[in-house]
Amino acid sequence: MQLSKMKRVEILLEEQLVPKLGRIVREAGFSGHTVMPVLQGSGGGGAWQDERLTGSSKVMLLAIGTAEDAGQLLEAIAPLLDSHRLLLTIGEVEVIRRERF
Amino acid sequence: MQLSKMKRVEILLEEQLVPKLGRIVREAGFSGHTVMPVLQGSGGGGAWQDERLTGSSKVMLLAIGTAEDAGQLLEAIAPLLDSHRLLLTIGEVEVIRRERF
Amino acid sequence: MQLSKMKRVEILLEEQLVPKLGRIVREAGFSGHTVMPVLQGSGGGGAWQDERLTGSSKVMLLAIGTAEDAGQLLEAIAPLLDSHRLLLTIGEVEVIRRERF
Amino acid sequence: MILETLTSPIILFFVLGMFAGFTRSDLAIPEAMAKAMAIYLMVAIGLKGGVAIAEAGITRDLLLAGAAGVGLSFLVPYPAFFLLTRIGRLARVDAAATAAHYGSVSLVTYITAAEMFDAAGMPAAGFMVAVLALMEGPAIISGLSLARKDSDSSRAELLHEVLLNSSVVLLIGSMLIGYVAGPEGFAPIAPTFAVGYKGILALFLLDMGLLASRRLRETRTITWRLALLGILMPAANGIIGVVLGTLIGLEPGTAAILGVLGASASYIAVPAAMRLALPQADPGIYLSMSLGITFPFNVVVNIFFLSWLAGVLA
Amino acid sequence: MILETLTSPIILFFVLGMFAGFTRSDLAIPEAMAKAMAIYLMVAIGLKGGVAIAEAGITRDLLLAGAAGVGLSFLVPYPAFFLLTRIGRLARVDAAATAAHYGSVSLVTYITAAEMFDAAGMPAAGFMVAVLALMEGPAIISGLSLARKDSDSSRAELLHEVLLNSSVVLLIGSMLIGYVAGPEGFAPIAPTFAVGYKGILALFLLDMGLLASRRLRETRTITWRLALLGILMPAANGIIGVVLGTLIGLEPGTAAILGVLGASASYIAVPAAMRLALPQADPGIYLSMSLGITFPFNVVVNIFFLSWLAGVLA
Amino acid sequence: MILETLTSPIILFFVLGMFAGFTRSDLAIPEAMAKAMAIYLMVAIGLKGGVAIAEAGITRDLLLAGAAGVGLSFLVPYPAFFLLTRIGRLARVDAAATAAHYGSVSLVTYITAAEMFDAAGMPAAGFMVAVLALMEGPAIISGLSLARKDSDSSRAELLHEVLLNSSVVLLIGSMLIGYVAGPEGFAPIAPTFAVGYKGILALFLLDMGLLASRRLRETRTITWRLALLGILMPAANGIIGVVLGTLIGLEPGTAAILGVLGASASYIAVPAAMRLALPQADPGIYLSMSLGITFPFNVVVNIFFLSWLAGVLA
Ligand SMILES: Nc1ncnc2c1ncn2[C@@H]1O[C@H](COP(=O)(O)O)[C@@H](O)[C@H]1O
Ligand SMILES: Nc1ncnc2c1ncn2[C@@H]1O[C@H](COP(=O)(O)O)[C@@H](O)[C@H]1O
Ligand SMILES: Nc1ncnc2c1ncn2[C@@H]1O[C@H](COP(=O)(O)O)[C@@H](O)[C@H]1O
Ligand code: NA
Ligand code: NA
Ligand code: NA
Repeated sequence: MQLSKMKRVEILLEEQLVPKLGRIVREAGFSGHTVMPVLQGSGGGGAWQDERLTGSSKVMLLAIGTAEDAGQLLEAIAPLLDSHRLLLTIGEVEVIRRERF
Repeated sequence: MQLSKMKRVEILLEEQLVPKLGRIVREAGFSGHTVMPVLQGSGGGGAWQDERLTGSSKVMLLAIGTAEDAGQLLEAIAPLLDSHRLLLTIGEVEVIRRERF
Repeated sequence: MQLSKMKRVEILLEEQLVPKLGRIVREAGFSGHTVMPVLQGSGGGGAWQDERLTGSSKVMLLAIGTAEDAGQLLEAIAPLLDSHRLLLTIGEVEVIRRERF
Repeated sequence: MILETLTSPIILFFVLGMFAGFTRSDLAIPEAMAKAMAIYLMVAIGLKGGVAIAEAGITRDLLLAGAAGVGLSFLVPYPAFFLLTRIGRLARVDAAATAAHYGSVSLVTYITAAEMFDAAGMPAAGFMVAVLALMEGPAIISGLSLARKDSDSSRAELLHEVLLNSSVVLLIGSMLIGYVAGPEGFAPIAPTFAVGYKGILALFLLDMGLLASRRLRETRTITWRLALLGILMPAANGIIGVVLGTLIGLEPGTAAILGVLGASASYIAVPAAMRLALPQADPGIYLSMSLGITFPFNVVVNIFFLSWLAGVLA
Repeated sequence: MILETLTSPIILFFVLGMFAGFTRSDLAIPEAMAKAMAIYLMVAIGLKGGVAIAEAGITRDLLLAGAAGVGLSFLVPYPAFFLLTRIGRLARVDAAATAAHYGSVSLVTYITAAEMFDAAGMPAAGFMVAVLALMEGPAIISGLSLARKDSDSSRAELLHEVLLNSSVVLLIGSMLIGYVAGPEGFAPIAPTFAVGYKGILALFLLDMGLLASRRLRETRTITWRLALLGILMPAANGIIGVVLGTLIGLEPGTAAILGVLGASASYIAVPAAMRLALPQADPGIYLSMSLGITFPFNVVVNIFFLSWLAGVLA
Repeated sequence: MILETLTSPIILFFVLGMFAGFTRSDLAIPEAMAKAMAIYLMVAIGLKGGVAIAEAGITRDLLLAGAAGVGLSFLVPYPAFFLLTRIGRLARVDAAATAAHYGSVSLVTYITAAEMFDAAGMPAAGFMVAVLALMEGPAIISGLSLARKDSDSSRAELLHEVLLNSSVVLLIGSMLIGYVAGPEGFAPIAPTFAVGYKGILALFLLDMGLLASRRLRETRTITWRLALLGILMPAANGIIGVVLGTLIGLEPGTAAILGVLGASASYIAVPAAMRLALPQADPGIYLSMSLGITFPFNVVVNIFFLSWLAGVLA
């Protein structure tokens, strides 16, 4: 089985921004993305708790792509990182069937 | 504290397949697995959204094991990857108390 | 864009322990943490399923920090690992704006 | 009845859901709420049906209707498969999976029709809930045999899925409870399941409208040929059901609802089974057809037409 | 009425929720349950309002009240912005976002007031539900123009959010359904939406108490100046609303509820819009003020005061 | 009464849930729905109890029953611990955690019994809801002292958990609200909490059947000795409770329900506390015993037996 190195990008963001981020991710060259729920968290801006009623709900967006895709995404997303309080990490993973990504 | 290198396998799959995948994972030598919810996603097959009512719900299965376990899992799971539209990534992590895995 | 290497610590734990673990994580030097839901799992102690009614619900706590933070966390958390059946993994990720962490 | 249909709050909530979905409003019914309403509705009609059987006994009509329903569920997938491959130009496995949906039934279509026939003074017999439950499974077996594939899962797994899936257990179970408890035993819990019933159905149809329109909006796999079949098949199956029901001597309302069961296509139980047994089939096709096209057609047009037909034939 | 207010189960459940929140009890209302109750309440008052309009017709009062409401929603953010920057010492973007909340309205405050006025024998006109729905959006536009920023999202996105957000769609949609169905069409589903109504409202206020106290507990951004404004602004806006309502000739109950709408601050629709359009604004500020301070003040004190005022002015 | 018990829809839904669980049907009640029903039931019985106390006043019976309940909750863990270590052969920490469950109480067992005694014409006093709430906590303290361990969490944390856990807050809070509001204040919200009550209880028992059977199916830690204790302990505790209740002069229905409280074992509040305070104890043991064995035994057999006993003793 042929394994290929890919980047695994994780972005924590407000649920309302998902459509926008989804577009940015795709334009950066990723073949897709997956969104996972988040319950609560705490950081520089204080503690936070899922509370969809008042519109405060964060989610985790996961995107697997090449190092190039990840680089492009970083460029595109940089201006939003502060204004939208995004948390972004990039890890390394291996995948099979790289043509899917 | 003694840290050991392990593989962190993530598989995105239909909820209905969890029991089957759980068995495959265990037979490949993993000591266990953990299942996390997923809200939505988009990929080659279009956008998709959690909608348990019509039986369309994906989940993320996480399994930590040795490189050998991961290799065996890849062998066992390969035939399902296409027919079941699974997304699989393998990352590196460190754990303590390797005897648990 | 300046990328920095960080540790990504994942801890699987009982929901009731989140406040306590949150404190430990922060004392170890992490700038914050994020909690994600978990649906079910299986391991040495048998299968387990989310069932908040009987108080049995696990969650995944995610914390991004420096290698030093991670080391301190390991020290602090070691006594709990067995008595509380925690699952802990440490991975590598890259982040931008390291001053946030 | 046509005006009553179109000004019935139940239908109007469905239309509101379709509207919200098409205009991409962020209106959403929480998953747990939708499931709770589905469970409530199944228990409510199960109990009602069971109490009805306890009062009327197990009659010739019940047995005949049951046999007719099971027959329809088994057989409908075959012509459907033929049409879906020839006219619809679907691949074998997609056609087989879709055909299974059309042989099986839709709970919400059934409830909506039952409500509307009631309001129009031609109520269907309570025992038809049993027929509804019996019709869920057989089509799945036909669909799999059409796929010429023993499915990915073993026969045992599949039989388990067909006989013990959640809606069958809830419907049959509640019916048995209603039967054992009888009218007096049912009385104390009746308020919950009678008072709230129609309002909950209205809210549930709001969600169905959202789901149906989202399906249509997101679909990329539905051709005009398939859309046409999504209307022709329920029309034909409905007529067959009504005629069959009339021939075996059912009351007009009961014959009409047998037609509705024939016309309706599953979008809850069968998709779940197909994801397990025929994962190669594209859910985009079978869900868009059953939920996006056939369900609205049935609710807005076909139910009304079939009740008219049953009246004429009687 | 003051004793009745304080021994009304609806208010008492709110107090219980506040108590549980402040003592850090682990009591929590599941998210899906809270959303389900919100949907239920919106549909219930929408239907009720629509049926009321169907019975009374579209009157001069309705049109005047609608115009007054839209005007209030558009204009209230301007003085609010002034006070929030000068007295409250907020930055432009935080002040603008917060001002938008005060121009818009709170559904739960409205429902609570409507219930209490009903019980006190000075019911508000059913059509005020329409006014409620109309008042949600304009304040968002004013708030954004105050932020001197076309927002991060395009105008089209924003207009979509204002016109088609879930509560507007549900309220207006249910009202139209109630209007089309009329009293007879509404009758079959009335039990669901009438029988359960007040009890659900009580449970919902339990959750609101939890949310409000959690907001207050976790806040680190609320100064005494802001807390003061969180009471002064609804007091002033409420008086303006009641006076305006009396001047245009509304019944006392109806004028009082126009005051309540003016006084109430949004904590569901507007925060969601602001996270999209003004992500730089700190939700800790606008939610703590509208949900943590203004909402309890309105429910426990201001509603009572405004109904008294409307009675005196009439 | 035995036939009525076995044909009561409430019990039959429990049996249906057990059946679905054992046959591994995919039937599942969404978590949020289960929690919503639990909240609803607690508020409903709390209000009912409070209104009852408002009508009857604080009587000698109430005080005596409260003292008896608190005493039972404190003391029952000690003999239970002895049996669990000697006969059950459990380790100290597992025995202590399990003993705490048996000293504490099960809300659903209480409600089910109250319903059935009502139907059988020997209603329990409304104030027993207060006794129920009082009995939750003491057993936790006894259990921890038996574990010879001050628990992982501080005393303060634990006391907080015991006094302010969600069910205590909801029960006592609703009772106070019912007490303050009185019969007239309660009237407007009564429909929600009276009409739906029994049906919701039936649905909730469906879920309890699912949970109980899943526990039994998945357990690997329950020996025959433990299973036996899971029946003997509630039988003995129940008898003690009924005798005690009769001795202090309670009405038969009230004495019987004191027995039911003694017999019932917690599976909601205490497990949550134990995960925090005694994480070393195996939840597989205490949940399988309390939920998998004792709960079904109580609901299907013991409730009936205890009511018979109370009748005989009276
Ligand atoms: N070091 C961290 N590790 C994991 N999650 C974090 C970390 N810092 C912040 N977060 C998450 O990001 C959210 C916003 O962070 P902040 O903007 O720092 O308040 C927090 O509420 C957490 O959910
Ligand atoms: N590059 C990607 N990164 C993250 N998730 C993906 C990616 N591609 C596909 N997915 C997920 O896998 C699902 C199925 O992918 P596909 O079979 O390509 O439609 C999608 O709906 C996404 O949830
Ligand atoms: N190898 C593994 N990979 C992923 N998750 C695991 C693994 N082993 C255990 N877990 C998770 O940790 C929980 C407790 O594990 P255990 O204490 O071994 O029963 C399980 O229920 C799983 O959710
Ligand atoms: Na059919
Ligand atoms: Na306002
Ligand atoms: Na007990």
